[in-house]
Amino acid sequence: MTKEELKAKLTEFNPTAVFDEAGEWLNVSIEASEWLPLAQQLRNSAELDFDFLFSVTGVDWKTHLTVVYHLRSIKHGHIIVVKAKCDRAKPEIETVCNIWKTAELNEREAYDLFGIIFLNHPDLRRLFLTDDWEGWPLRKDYVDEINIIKL
Amino acid sequence: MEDNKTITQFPGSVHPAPGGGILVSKFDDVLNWARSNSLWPLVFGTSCCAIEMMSAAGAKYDWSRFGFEVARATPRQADVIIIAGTIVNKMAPVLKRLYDQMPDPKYVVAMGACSISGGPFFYNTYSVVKGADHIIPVDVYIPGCPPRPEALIHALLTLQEKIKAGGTREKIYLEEVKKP
Amino acid sequence: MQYEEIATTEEGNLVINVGPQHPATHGVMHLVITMNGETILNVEPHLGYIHRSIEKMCESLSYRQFIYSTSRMDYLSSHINNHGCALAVEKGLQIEVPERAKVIRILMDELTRIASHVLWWGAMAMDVGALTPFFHAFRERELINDIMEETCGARLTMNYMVPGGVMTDLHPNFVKKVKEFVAFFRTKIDEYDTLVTYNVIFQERMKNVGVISAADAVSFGCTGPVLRACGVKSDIRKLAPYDGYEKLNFEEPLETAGDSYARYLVRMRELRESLSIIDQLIDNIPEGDFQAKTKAVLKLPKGEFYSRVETARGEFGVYIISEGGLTPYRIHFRSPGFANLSCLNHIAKGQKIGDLVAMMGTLDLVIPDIDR
Amino acid sequence: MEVGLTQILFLSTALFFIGVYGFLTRRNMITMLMAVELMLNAVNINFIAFNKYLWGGKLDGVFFTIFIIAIAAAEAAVAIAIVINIYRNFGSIDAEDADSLKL
Amino acid sequence: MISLEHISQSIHEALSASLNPTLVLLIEMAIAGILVISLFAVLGLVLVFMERKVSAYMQIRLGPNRVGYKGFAQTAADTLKLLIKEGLTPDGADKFLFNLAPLLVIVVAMLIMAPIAFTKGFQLWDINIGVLYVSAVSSVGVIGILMAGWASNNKYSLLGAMRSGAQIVSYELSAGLSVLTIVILVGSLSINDIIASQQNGWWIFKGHIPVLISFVIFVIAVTAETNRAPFDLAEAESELTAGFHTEYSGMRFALFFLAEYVNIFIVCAIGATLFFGGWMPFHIGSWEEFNHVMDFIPGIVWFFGKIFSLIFLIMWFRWTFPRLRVDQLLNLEWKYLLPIAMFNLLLTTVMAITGFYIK
Amino acid sequence: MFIVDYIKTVYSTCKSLLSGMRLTGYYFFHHKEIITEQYPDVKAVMAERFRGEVVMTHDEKNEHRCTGCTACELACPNATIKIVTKQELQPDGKKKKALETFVYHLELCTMCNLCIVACPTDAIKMAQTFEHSVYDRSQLTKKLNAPGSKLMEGVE
Amino acid sequence: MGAASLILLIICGLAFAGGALLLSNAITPGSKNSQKGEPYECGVETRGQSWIQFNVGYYLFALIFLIFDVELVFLYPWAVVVKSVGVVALVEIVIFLFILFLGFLYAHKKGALKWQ
Amino acid sequence: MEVSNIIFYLLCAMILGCGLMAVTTRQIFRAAIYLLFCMMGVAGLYFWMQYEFIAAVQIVVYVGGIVVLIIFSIFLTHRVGNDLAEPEYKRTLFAGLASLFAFLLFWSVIKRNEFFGEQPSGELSVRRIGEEMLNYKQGGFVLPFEVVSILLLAAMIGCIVIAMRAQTEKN
Ligand code: SF4
Ligand code: SF4
Ligand code: SF4
Repeated sequence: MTKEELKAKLTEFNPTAVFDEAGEWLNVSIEASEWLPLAQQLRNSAELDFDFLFSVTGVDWKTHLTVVYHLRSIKHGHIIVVKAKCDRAKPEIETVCNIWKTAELNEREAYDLFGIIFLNHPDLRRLFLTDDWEGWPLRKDYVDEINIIKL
Repeated sequence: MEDNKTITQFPGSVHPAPGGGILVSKFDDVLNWARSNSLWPLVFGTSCCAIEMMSAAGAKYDWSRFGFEVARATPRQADVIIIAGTIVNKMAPVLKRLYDQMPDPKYVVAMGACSISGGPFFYNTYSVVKGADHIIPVDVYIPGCPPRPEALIHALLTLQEKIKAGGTREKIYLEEVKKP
Repeated sequence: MQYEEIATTEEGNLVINVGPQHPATHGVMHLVITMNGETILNVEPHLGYIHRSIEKMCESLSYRQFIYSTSRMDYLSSHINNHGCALAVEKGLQIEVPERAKVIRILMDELTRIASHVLWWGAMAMDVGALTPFFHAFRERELINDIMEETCGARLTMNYMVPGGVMTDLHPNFVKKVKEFVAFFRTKIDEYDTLVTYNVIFQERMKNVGVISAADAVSFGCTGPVLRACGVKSDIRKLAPYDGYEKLNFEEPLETAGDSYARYLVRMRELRESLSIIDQLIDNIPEGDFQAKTKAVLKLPKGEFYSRVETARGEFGVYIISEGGLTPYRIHFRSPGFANLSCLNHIAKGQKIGDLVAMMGTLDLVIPDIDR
Repeated sequence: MEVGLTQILFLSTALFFIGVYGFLTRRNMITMLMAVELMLNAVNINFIAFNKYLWGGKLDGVFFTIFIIAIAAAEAAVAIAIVINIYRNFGSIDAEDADSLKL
Repeated sequence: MISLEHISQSIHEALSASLNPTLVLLIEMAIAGILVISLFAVLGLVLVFMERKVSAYMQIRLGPNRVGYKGFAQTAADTLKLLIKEGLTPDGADKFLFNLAPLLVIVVAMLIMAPIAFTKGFQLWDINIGVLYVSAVSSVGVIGILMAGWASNNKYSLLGAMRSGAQIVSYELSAGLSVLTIVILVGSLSINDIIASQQNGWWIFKGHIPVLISFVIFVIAVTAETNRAPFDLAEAESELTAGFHTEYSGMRFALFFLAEYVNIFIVCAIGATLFFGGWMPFHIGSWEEFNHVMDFIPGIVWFFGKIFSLIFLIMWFRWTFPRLRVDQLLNLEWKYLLPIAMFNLLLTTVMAITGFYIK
Repeated sequence: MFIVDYIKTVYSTCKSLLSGMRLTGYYFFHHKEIITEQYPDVKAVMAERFRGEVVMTHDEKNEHRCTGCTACELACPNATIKIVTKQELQPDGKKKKALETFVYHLELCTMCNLCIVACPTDAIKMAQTFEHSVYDRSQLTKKLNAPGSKLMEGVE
Repeated sequence: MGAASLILLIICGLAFAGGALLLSNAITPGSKNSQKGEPYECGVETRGQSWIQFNVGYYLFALIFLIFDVELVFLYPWAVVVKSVGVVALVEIVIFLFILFLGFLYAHKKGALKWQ
Repeated sequence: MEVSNIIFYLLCAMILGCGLMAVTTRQIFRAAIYLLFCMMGVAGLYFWMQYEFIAAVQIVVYVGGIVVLIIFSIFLTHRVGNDLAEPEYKRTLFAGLASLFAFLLFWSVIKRNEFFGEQPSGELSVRRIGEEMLNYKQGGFVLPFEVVSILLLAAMIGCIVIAMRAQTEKN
């Protein structure tokens, strides 16, 4: 499917989505609450069939956090980038573990580094850092005088 | 202009290297000969440097010529930890425990920039220990990223010289790691 | 804490730690294994023992500087990682890389792939108890290292690919040495087969161990040989060719069994494919610049750039978000090992503890690549 | 004192009653089994001693010993299988616990 | 020609000429004791060094070559190092059993030495149940391993001990059965009788296919019994770190290590005795000239030559093959080796009764 | 047939195992295949581009080419290099920035070559040494400009 | 030297191993710290108890082994006399082994010899 | 006193001492080890009596078989460091007195009937055992020999049935 078709299809699913076609792939921006239904449709719709979630990225935009999902369909080969926007004070988003199993570890990573809480995640714990670590190190306002030696 | 002295110093705290200064007798010479020629390393490679450590074990560099090849999986039977790779905060207690669990006499070789000082990950990182000697006393440092296998062998030879000259190490107690 | 509950509540199950310091994990991964007898009930990977916060660090490094840190992630595919980063930056800056540089890059990538697979072969054989292949593998690896050292100046962490091309030109001996190596290695692959592939014990240990279905593998986000062993085409070099892979004639090895032996066979065949790629290129490296003209200070425009390359372990992605400054705003690495690891629990359940090493061996995990 | 049959009989009797003592005091089934093995050994010693000192020309005592050993092995195997079974079912191999439970 | 036999004879005569019999016995025992202990020590050093060199050459590298002349002092340095290394006892361990285990293993290895005939008349005890004695005593060794695993209070140790336990006892059966084939052919359990029966040729040549089969089974079984690769599950490094001796350090570990190598030596000695005629030189039937030439090489050289060839074979296995998984290992024994060995036993019986072998 | 299959399996098993043993046996008896280098006895030959450490070239008059422009310091991803400059009085009376100390932390350096590429005057280069092992890590912080060395004539 | 050699060998073994242990205990350095005595678990703290309840697998093998071990004991005296006794020995052992083999087959069928 | 007598008394001490320890120690694994040494002592006694074959059988079956099996079952049912329960005082006293009394009784009976046989017979050859064992005529032992195989078969089947049931029930 081309970008246009994808866009048309997605507007069907979620009329409020904002698209950005500048890059290589179609970018879709949505609110966090809209993510789970959209994800299900992306995975289950036979035409789209996005079965391969290859990257989950948390981004701290200072005003809000986003989670960027890169999806590909093995069968059709098309790629889509979904950006779900979360509130910074209370970053919560539904997990997609059941849809893409790889999300489990990836979401834990995002939780670990950004503090984004994935609702209904089976095992949301620190992944890389020790369990008693304080703060979310990849957020822009993270300070740690002891460990981070500034250049 | 800043004081020249402080600039040439390393930007972090450095522990004095222990060892040396013990009177050795003929008998000790023999024991030290045995110790120095039978350094069994603990399998402890954490990252990239471990590959060069494996190269040193490999056919071309072959550290078995010096009797170092008996790499032990358990610290109980090892004599020397070759810290090959970055030590991060989460790993630090593990390293400390492994070191503690080794029977005396024991030695430590810090291989690569990471284990000397945090190396490539010294600045702007939140999880890297800035030098393995913050955790356990280190006998020999090898700079490089990663050091060549020959450099590792050279370091082990350097360690041998230290053992031959120094006898058993004096115990030093180090501050606990900052983050557990 | 899940594991502690298991350890204390359910009688008869043994909780065992493999790692962080353990010869089989090839690095510092910590697996908490719950077993009943020798049968694995659950494997829980604990990561982060080598989490070096590279993504955070890269936010304060310039676009030329951050590349070096990626050599330290998947140090066995350092060229390919650097390649991916360079591609992302080039995408942002719209630099056209000279032909010569492209060919050099591909050659280096393939040599790296061979070196990586060879090391994997030796280490995996060592895991299943054959110690000699490890040393034989290092013989070939040292040859590649020599070639690398001559041209790139380092043996492992190359930092050779820079935005716009490669750092230095090829060494005059390069072509000759690579040809020698290819001829030598062809004979040695056969020895590899004799020593390991055809060995009955080895086959018995590998077959039907760690089976994963294609659908599961996709869902777990596996890439590279792990996915190809299930019969799914996933080679980025074919799907989204970069730097001239589209002009080359090579095959993507596929197996269908999805078990450890299939993963093993895929890698062995990839070795041969890499050799054939090198064969195609080594005689006609185009003349010209090895580096495009770039500014001394690189500044990416505002935007997002994602590049994908195929490392020895699978799909490596570099995701740069730029705000137009000297340094990336956010950088994310999609590491193949991270996804491949996530299927470990799935495939290990119900298998024997002795099989765990075979599974881990054929997943070919590089832990710093997972932890970043 | 010249060692003869008497001394050996003393030994075997003592060993037998050590076994009896163990069997009576122990409540753990495995240790009880061990006590039984001690008793069987005492018997074996007797057979061999009698064979050697009283019946030198014949081999009956020897054969009895061999068969006792074989039977002891079979007994031990079955006994331990039962012990394991009890343990699996009740999580305990205490003889008194097992008494109260229906097998 | 001076042989060891003559030396021991003349020592005996010289001693008994001047001293009373008890004293002679005591002195001889002292000499024998010293010999045995030094044999132990030397074996440990030589075999470990041999293993390292063999592995090195198979792995296209040089191996130890810098300590002492061409590296010969390497294992001596290792031993000395282990001697002066702190011997740890873990806190949770049962200290008594923890220390007893290596002792037991060593004593058992020592005890097996008794009936081995090194050369003619050079044997500690020509016990009439020779080979049965060997298999009986060697079956005690497994208890040392189980003890070590239990006493260490460590999961890896316990698992490793369990594994070796199951493995060693299983393979004892097929080793025993393959020994029996020779016993059938010889009609005696005594080591000396077995050697004497090979006066005119070794059993491996005389015994046709059944003996060949039982030799193969024997080699496989003893490799497994001594916990050597490809059957080294007990200490499968990649699974269980170091198996039952995970917690052992210093001299206690060295003793386990030594016992392992001595055990290899012993089983190879038994193998050489059974199948290759012990110290008996290579004889072909009644070809006198040839046999005379062969007799010029002293028996002890023959014996050690055979033993070391077998040891080399076992080492060769180790450095070539991957390790079996535990279920495969037990399958191999119970599904293949044991039935085949039983069948082979019957075959040998038929052969022995019909006399269809070279006498 | 069962028996035939059984024998076939046994045969192929033995064959595969024996061929493996033949290979290792071959290596055991062919010592010419050994590739071990005897490092401390036979000095290793380094490739000319091998990156062992950063050094500053000095000519025989003890002059170096570093102008103290700090390009390398900026290029280094790792702050391994610290350039300390001073103001030097030129013959024509003008003050000019010049290098005082070139501090190089070998224990931090990742041998990435970026500083060498960045240097406009080729004042520094990579040396092929590798035997840097020391007992104390403070010995690894080095001053690269030789004591008393001056800037080479004509280097801007 | 006869049976006395057994005592000799036991003494040798004890002297050798015990001596080495005592010597090494006497001359080795030692230090104590809180971690040293802990069981080694790849560098992390021990979880759960060092106790395996291995499944009946291992143990079944030990059981069957014991039975066969006894059988082996009977085979030794038999093997010694096979040649002199002749066909009778063959017949008797065939019966003996056949009965045992039945058990073996039973074990096979029940899957007792299959690794769990 | 002759050396051989000393050895006998040493063996006696070993057998009785280890036997006593085996039934009184509170660490079950140690009990098994004491049992092992006790069995070894008995084997030593057989060696001392020059019945080498029996000694070897004793070692093979008891030490290499039964004790190993017991150790396996200890592994299966016990934990390191778990002591056995202290037997009740009354029970110990009763058992101790009872066995001591019975022992004295038996001993007095034995003492009364001093057994004195012919001179100890010499060695016991395996060949003789084998011949007797295969002897199907009067006084031979072929029937017990064959019966043993049936016994073993029964034991094996019994073990398998019981043990497998344990396994399947658990799962
Ligand atoms: S020093 Fe360099 S090569 Fe070594 S571990 Fe650190 S980053 Fe990797
Ligand atoms: S090589 Fe790299 S790390 Fe080292 S000083 Fe130069 S720029 Fe810095
Ligand atoms: S070395 Fe080169 S780049 Fe660095 S300060 Fe000197 S002249 Fe400038």
